[in-house]
Amino acid sequence: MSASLQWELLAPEYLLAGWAAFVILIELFWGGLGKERLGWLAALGAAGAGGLSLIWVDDAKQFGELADINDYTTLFRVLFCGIGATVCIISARYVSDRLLHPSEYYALILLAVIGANGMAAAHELLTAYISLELLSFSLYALTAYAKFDLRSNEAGLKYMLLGAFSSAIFLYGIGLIYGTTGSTQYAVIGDVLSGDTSDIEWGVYLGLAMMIGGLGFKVAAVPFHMYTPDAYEGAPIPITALISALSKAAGFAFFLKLFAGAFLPLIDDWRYFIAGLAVATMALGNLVAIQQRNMKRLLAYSSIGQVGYLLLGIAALSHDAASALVLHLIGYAVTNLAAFTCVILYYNWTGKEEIGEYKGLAERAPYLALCLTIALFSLAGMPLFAGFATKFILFQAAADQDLLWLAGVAAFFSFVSLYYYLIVIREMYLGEPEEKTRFPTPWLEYTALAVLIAGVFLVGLYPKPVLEAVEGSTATIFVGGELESGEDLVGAP
Amino acid sequence: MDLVLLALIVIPLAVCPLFMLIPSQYPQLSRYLAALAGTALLVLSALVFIVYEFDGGSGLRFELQWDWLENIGFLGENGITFYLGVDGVGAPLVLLNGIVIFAAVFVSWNITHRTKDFFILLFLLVSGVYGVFISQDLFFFFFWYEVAVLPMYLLIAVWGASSEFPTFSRPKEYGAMKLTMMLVGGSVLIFIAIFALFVEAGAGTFDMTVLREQSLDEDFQKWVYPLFMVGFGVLAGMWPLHTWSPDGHVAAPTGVSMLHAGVLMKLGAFGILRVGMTLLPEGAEFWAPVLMALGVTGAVYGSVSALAQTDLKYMVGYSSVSHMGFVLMGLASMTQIGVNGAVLQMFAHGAMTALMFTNVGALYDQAHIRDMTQFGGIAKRMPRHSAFFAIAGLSSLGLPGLAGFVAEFHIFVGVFRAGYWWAGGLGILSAAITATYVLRMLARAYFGPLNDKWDGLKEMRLGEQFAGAVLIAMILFMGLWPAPFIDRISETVEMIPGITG
Amino acid sequence: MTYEEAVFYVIAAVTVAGGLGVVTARNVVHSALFLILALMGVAGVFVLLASEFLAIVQVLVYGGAVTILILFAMMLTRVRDIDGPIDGPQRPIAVLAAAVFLGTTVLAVKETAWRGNTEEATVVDINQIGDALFTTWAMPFEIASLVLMVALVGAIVLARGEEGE
Amino acid sequence: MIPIDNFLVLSAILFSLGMYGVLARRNAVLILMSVELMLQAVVINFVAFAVYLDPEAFTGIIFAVFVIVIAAAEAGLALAIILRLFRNRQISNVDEANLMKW
Amino acid sequence: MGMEQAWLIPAIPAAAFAILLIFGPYLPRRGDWLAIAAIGASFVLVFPVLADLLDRADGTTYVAGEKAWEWISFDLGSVGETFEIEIGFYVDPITIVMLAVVTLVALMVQVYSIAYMKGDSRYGWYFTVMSLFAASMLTLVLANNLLLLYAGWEAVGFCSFLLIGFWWEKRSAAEAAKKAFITTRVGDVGLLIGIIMLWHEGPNTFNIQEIIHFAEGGGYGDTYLTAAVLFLFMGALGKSGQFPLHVWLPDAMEGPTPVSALIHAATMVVAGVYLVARMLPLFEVADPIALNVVLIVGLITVMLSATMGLAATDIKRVIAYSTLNSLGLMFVALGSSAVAAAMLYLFVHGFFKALLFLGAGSVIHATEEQDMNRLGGLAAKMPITAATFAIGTLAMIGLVPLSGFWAKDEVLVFAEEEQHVIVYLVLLSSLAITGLYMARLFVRTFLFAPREQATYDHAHEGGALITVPLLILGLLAAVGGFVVFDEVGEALGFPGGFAQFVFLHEAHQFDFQLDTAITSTVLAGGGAVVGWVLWQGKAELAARIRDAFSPISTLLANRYYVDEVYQFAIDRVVLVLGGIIAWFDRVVINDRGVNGSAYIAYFTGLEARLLQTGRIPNYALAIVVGILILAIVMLVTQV
Repeated sequence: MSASLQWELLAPEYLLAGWAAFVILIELFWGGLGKERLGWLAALGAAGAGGLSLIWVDDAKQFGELADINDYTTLFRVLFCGIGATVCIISARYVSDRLLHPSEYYALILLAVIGANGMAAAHELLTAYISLELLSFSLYALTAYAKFDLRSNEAGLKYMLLGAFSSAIFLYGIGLIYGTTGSTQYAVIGDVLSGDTSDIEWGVYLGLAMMIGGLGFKVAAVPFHMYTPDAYEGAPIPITALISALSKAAGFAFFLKLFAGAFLPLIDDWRYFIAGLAVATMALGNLVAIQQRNMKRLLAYSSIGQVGYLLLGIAALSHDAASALVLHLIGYAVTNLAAFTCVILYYNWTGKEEIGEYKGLAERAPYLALCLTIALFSLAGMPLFAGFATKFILFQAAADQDLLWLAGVAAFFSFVSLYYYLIVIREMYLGEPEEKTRFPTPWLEYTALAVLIAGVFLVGLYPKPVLEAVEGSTATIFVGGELESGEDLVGAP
Repeated sequence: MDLVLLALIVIPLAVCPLFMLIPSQYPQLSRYLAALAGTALLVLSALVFIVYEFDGGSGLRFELQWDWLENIGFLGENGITFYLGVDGVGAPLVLLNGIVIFAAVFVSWNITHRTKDFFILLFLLVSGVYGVFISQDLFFFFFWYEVAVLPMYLLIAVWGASSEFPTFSRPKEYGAMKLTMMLVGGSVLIFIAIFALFVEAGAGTFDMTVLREQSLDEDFQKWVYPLFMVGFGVLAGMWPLHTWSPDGHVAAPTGVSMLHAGVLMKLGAFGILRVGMTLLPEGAEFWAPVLMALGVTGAVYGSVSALAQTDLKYMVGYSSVSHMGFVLMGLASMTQIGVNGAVLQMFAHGAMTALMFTNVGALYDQAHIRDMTQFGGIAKRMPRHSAFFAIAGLSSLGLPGLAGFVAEFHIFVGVFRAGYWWAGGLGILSAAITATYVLRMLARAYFGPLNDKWDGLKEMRLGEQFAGAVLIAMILFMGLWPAPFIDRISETVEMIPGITG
Repeated sequence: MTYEEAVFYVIAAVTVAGGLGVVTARNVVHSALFLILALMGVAGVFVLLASEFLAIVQVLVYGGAVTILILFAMMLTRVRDIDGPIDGPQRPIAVLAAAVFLGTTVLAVKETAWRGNTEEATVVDINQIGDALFTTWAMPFEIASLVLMVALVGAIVLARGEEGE
Repeated sequence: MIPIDNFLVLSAILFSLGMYGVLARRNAVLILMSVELMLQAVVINFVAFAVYLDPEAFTGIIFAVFVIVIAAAEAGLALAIILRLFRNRQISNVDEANLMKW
Repeated sequence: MGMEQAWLIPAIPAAAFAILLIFGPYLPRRGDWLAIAAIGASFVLVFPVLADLLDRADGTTYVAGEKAWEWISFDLGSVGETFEIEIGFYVDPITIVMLAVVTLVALMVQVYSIAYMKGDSRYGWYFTVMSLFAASMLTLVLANNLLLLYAGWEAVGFCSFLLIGFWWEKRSAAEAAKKAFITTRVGDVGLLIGIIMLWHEGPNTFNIQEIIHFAEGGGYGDTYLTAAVLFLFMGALGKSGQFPLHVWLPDAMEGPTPVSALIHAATMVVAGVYLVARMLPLFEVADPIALNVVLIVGLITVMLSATMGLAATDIKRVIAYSTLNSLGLMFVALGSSAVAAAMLYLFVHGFFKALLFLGAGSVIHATEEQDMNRLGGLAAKMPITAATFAIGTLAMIGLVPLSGFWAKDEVLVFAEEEQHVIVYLVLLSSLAITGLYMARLFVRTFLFAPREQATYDHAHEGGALITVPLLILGLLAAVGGFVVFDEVGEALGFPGGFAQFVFLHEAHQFDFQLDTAITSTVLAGGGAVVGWVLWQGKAELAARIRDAFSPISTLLANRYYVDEVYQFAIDRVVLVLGGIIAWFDRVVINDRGVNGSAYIAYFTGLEARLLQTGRIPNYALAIVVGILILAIVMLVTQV
């Protein structure tokens, strides 16, 4: 049963882990290295890991019976490493100004990336679960990282306790599935479930419900989202960015792979529950966002809304939907990072994060205001930017699976979302700044921002390459392995 | 020549970064650049209009089709293509857009606050409008449709003007927000309709030339067409979803009002024609009476409300509602004559309403009020301005020899031909009401003894005069010699399924 | 009823009693002690499940580390002096929710026809467990070590006092 | 011989108790303890399934081991955060920690 | 140069207009000479066209000439028809009559205007618009299809708007211009509907002759046709100031007097008559109701205007009422399908009414005063004016042998022969009243002692530019009527005489009946004499009568309160309605509908965010509840 393990397949993770240790040690032994440079160093490591994982492009290997190293993994490895690197870069200034123990901070980010990679790679519940905990733990610690910021502590506490609680529930669900199907391998579970399940359906459904709950918590779907706004608001802003990008992306990578690999046979039983969650999530996220006065909190709710759209992809689970979901996920991650970069830069200068305090930004830092505007418009699904194309494809995919009504609801709420984004834009362009002084130009951050915005435009104007990559990767995750695009799926309507 | 359409989209997009490069302390530079781009666009648009001639089939010319996304998932062979092409309906509207942006640049010459940002957004808007008129792919049609809405909020909210009235007030943010939200809200319906259409057609492509070949189930058409009708109708100022239009126009700066009432509102009607009626002829047939009723309501309602306005800009805004009502009537007649009239009316209204906004803006810049009851006899101080305004007004009340008459006459004939007596009669009546408010306005504000308060008024700026002259030239051209327009339009309209003779 | 069952019921009773105590005791320290009781009970259950190894781990890790940790935490946060009721206003709803959950779960457990030998527990050789842990399950094992590291680092960074505290 | 259901029901009871604790208790430490209780229930589940239904692969036992480890680590990290909060605000009651809401 | 080149007649003034509009300010004398030259050329061109027409006459019927250019044309694919609109010109005798009147009077008036408008700040503009007017009026006359006719129709209306409001600094002028345009516009609604109706059921063309042919072939349904022609008649009502749309014409006197002479007496206002005359075959084919409506409207107008003329004191207004009076008479003629009579009256009316206006203009020019209560005795100072004015007056009253007599006589004959006796009597009575107020006008203005010495002293005869047109028109007004005699007609070269010429259909002789003639003459003359008696000297007699019948006189002085009624309708109904709709639009549709739906979302959010209590136990509860719902629903539905 124990296959010979090819450890080299996990090279990127080892690199990250080693790099994390390296970052900690180098601060110990070479204090002369500035705090900011640490961040860039860590970013370097993450980027390196991302590059390293490109070795396995168009490859389909397995690590034991635990993890796949295939295009799906590679895609997400690159994405996660990219997110990690970006966050490290945009953290640098913030950390050096406002946080203690920078090296551990970066180390934790890198470890979080490992966890995320694991979640995407695993095709087995135990590994996936452990990776998930690794990611979560790092995030718990990082959320509470601003030790003397009361909101940070509180956010940490909420995130931590509720995380533990939900992971307990998740585990119980796993237990039931394991008990009923006798395995934690996605494929095996899939086979069992595609057979006759009438004798075990009680256990299966209960387990399914609890797993949906646990995953819902991870990706912040209503009603498991409650911690999100507080965690976002309390955490140090770069960490907010990390949560919104990394943990959501990882959560969906896991969610998608699990449901495509294991639960697809039962799709007709759970699709409408996911659809219900999606509706609730979109509605609550977008409607409550209208009321927000704090930028981070606004982005928190908006990201909840985005989760609603992403759940469309799960509800309409098919090869197309999966690709559309991942595409939107990528677009969302890039856009959201761009938005947060702007928020961080503004916070670095002014220490302000209320929407009302953004007034006159366009006067003081036109470039920043422009980028934030672009990011927000993209989140609202406006054309020229990523949001439009990805949403269009995602919704169309849902409509293709007889979920036109759901696509309609989603379209409606993405229209509602435009309102609160416009509120922010109004503040930036109409408000009169207190003082006229221009802001300095932090070249490194601005370059990062430029790259992200470029990404937003690329996905918005020519998503073909990205989408093709995604197509290839998502083909591998379905029951019965490789799939031609559009081909009919087990149990799919 | 094949790339001319591409240029129409690319030029306005390309100048945006150029504007960014211009240091903001040289606004004059950006003005010149804007003028340059505007002229280029005008020339190209005119070129398109002149060279265009119908050559059978769906009448598309200057076609250009590039792969964008295909053979992926639900997208089959050329699923989404960047497909440009102009037909006889698009050509006049392209010309119109060229003229209006050209005029708008000169009218906006006196924008001093964040000049370059203004022009960036303005040209973004223009590229969107062009895109809609020349896109033959449903995805990109909608893409550009949204692009055209994108910059509106900032354009109005930053450079607009709030207005106070005794009983109520309309801050510019309100106008801007309402406009943006209503337009995007309308596009939600379009969104849904497109999804449904794509799935139903099952051709795996958004290419409209292919989609129009699919014979879709009639019941399906019946429930999807209203989505297009209402969704585009919002932008076309269809009653009762028109309220964004007066407030939006009032709040917007002159140049934007021109583009917005002049061209943007046409996108809605164009969408109903190009997407709704072309792809879903049976649905259109089924809902034509409703559209007709809404159109007539809008026409009468708009003109009567305009009658009650004392604020010049509101009057013009409501007149737009009324004239777009005519357009919808023409479309709803589903007869070739009526639809021709509708397209003609789009052009005519575009030119004359742009002219009206030019005038109102010129007056407001000096007087800082728009309440016609407070003026009087200013024709003495601003003769040219008054003459321009009078011409615009006369065109809108349908004086033969001016563009408005040709269009409205076709619409009425078409409506009668389709057998909507009541609609035709009410339409002609509302044209008479138009005469009432136009002349009332002229008599109140421009004629009569000069009110000393306005002794200091000066003739409007040369830029504005130039813009006005161009627009008037167009109004006269179409009013006296409509054949070039009609030749282009009618053959294309003839090809549209569901259009009777 | 066989004597194993008798033993089971005794142990189960102890465990449940412990658990009940944990969530109902009016005094925090008492509930901590109840927790120890429950943990011991669970260890007993493991024995009944023929996995003594786990029982040992349980006693060491939990009975040792965790409970001590918790008691320390209580000491440090002086929870004794915390005034106000120990239960939140949500208690009745909590009862209801827990009850409903219990009902559902038990029903599910009863309704499900578990595939396999549901009568006889099979002894798993501890050596196999060791092998599996380091071969088949190597990846989770390594990641778990990282988890521990994260917890360690995080705990230190957060808990350690800084200058001026 | 003891039928598996007994263990499953036991774990269900423990889990529900823990759930009740999380919902009802105010003190962070107590909530943490309740979570531990739930994890215990989970572990019982896993082990029971393993030894009854899946003795060859006994994934459940491995799972149980890891769960215990994770639980311990969790306790550590959580307590650190609780301490930090207490140091800064002299509170360990979770419902007093609501600076951020709405 | 024949009928095919008739399009030059309007084209020349049009060109003049274009030139004046652009280069006017830079031309010597602001280009008045150009305008006059243009209209003169048109006048001259009428004769070759006429000659051509006569040449082509075979025996007693005339071959009409036509010439057309395609303006709009496209195929209606599915039905295989072609939708076509032409710019086409059509010449037949009626056209010629109109052309003659229009060009001649226009020429006279413009010459006259040189003096009258001298020194006006918008001198050049005046001639510009005049040229435009001439062009549009001639287009209207020559149009071969209803659409071109409509175009000219609207254009002349627009010109009259510009010219009535020529002195727009005067509030009253601006208002009058607005009133004129809008009132006529109301009629035009009907006209356009009528045109479209005729096209819709018709031979898919706007060509007048084809439509007539089609109708005579019984192409239209009876009621349909009746409705259509009545709509057409609405247009005529507006333009020709027939009741109830007559209110604008008296106010139109705000314009310069020559304008009143040309537009509001000789040409534009008779366009309605011309239209009905052109379309008369349709009226005849249609249900008799149509013609009766025309007749009755005409009668009402005759009586109203005649009586109102008694009360007016502004000389121009009096003449305006007399114009209404005459127009009414023409419609009566048409109502009894007497085209020839109507056209004859139109022909001569053009001359003597223009004459009257120009005379009045000369008075005003001389005295800057147009209230007859301040004038008087001017005959001594301005003999030529007085003499010509007298001719005009008598022609209007209709005394032998002046032109008015013959024309009016024809109408009477028809009324007697073909219509109910009441019509005849009404007409006769109106003649008496006409005599009264025309006499009053002349007496009060030119005879007896002046009422205001100052104005009197200031008065003087105008220069040749003024007197010559007066004399020419006076001559025509005097002799113009003789064309009724076929001999004269033939002498002038109209085979079969004037009636034959105008009346293309079955040969119809003017018949002269002595009794009618005598009755009418007696009545009219009597009226005039009575008028003389009443208003001679200080006119105490008249005053006494006025006081005796004060209610009637006030009623007349207030023009039967028609304007008040309209004013009320506009202020209290239309504007109020507009206000209501505007309010509805703002408050209901916008604030309730649009903002309301926005607020729904807003408040939902406001409430929903309260779920976010910030307390961990609540959050945990949410999770549990979520899972329980999921689990239970799943189990219930799926198991």
